[in-house]
Amino acid sequence: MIRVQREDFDVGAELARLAEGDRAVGGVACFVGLVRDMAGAAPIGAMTLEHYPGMTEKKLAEIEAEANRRWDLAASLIVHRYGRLEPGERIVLVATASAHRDAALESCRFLIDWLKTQAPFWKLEETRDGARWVAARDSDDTAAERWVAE
Amino acid sequence: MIRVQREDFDVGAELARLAEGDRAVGGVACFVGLVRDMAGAAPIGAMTLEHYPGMTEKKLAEIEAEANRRWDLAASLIVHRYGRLEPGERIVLVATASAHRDAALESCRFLIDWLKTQAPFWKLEETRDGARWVAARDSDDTAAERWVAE
Amino acid sequence: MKVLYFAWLRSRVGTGAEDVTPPAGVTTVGGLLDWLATRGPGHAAALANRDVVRVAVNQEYVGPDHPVRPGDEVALFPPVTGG
Amino acid sequence: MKVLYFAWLRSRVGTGAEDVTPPAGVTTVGGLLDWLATRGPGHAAALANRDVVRVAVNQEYVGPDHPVRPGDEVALFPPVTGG
Repeated sequence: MIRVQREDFDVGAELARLAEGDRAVGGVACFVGLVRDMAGAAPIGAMTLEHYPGMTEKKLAEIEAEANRRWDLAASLIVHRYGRLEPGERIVLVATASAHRDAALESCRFLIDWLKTQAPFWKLEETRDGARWVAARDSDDTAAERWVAE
Repeated sequence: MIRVQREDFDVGAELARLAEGDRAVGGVACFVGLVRDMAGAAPIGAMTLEHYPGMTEKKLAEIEAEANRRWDLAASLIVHRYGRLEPGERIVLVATASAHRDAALESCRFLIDWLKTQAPFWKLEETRDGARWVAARDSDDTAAERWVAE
Repeated sequence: MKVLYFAWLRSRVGTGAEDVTPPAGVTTVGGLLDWLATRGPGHAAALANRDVVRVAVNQEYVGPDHPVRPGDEVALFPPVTGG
Repeated sequence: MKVLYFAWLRSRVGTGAEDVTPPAGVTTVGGLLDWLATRGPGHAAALANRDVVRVAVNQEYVGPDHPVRPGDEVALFPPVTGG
């Protein structure tokens, strides 16, 4: 399942619903991304996440489908927020459930790596020197590329 | 932090407490291990986790300390249950928080891989044919060994 | 044809969306970007460095040789930074 | 010297813990296991296949050549299966 929303999410409730009652699940892996109060050396007051409605949902659904092709998952979930977020606030949740821990852990990592380079979101940071668009990191491409070779 | 306990734990509450108020945290990774209702082709009624009190806490603390040496973590947590558990029940939680998602994801995986081969726990499964001790899996050693080479 | 701009491309162009009718000779993404860049100083600034402009046609990532047709939804944006 | 048994080693030996006083010639883990195996049929069965017996002395994993001394806590158990 994928969701794109302005509101916060409850990690415990989301994980409890994931594959609820499926007793073939041996492992649940999750990753939560949070707004940091620093970007390099500069303090951040807040950030605004812009996205491309329509394409965002399409790409997230594709990424989730690809994870389910590569691994035998009982359930998977991507929740990504947009709008203005302050330091400490949750941005994104990815979670996977599988009979086996390897599948859960690997696919969780795949989802967040792939999402970072494929899903059309852009971060605008508010700093003391004004607002600025975050530049993409080469390390994100590198993290995503390791999944291409496989 | 490490905890060895008979009682269940609340994943949402544990994650909320992890590095609470630390706004330098950019990512939280977690893994939850659950009791499956099948072991291979045989249905499981329940399992009992035995452990070695004293050594368990010592090894978990060592594993956690090693993760904190290898990665720059804001917080880490291992909660492992013992006693009788039924299918669907939580067995173990590992969670890590870091400024960077790579450190959180990698160290989370390290903790669960390493714990599986180092922490003195043993599973006794109840099947229709009686109780039997679970045999260690070679794949667990392989998963742990990939961390030794690094 | 609908053209969408996101993030700093939107700020520089001055709008998030516009309906355009490029001349008949514009048949590819690369040709469209060349033509859009002539529409004003904001457009020119936004499209000055093509290395940092990503393009999606009908919500799929495409390269400069991809065809564009009347009715397409073309989105221009910088490399993504979500997650 | 305190000897602890876990999982199926405990079941086979018939107890989870015993205080033992091995002869003076028993100075290593390997020697201790050889001597323990002579204490009865349960001990012999538990220690028949050393490949599946792990040993901790004072709560640290050790090999067969590790020394054992009076006052040590020696634990014998199968490969671990937690997590």
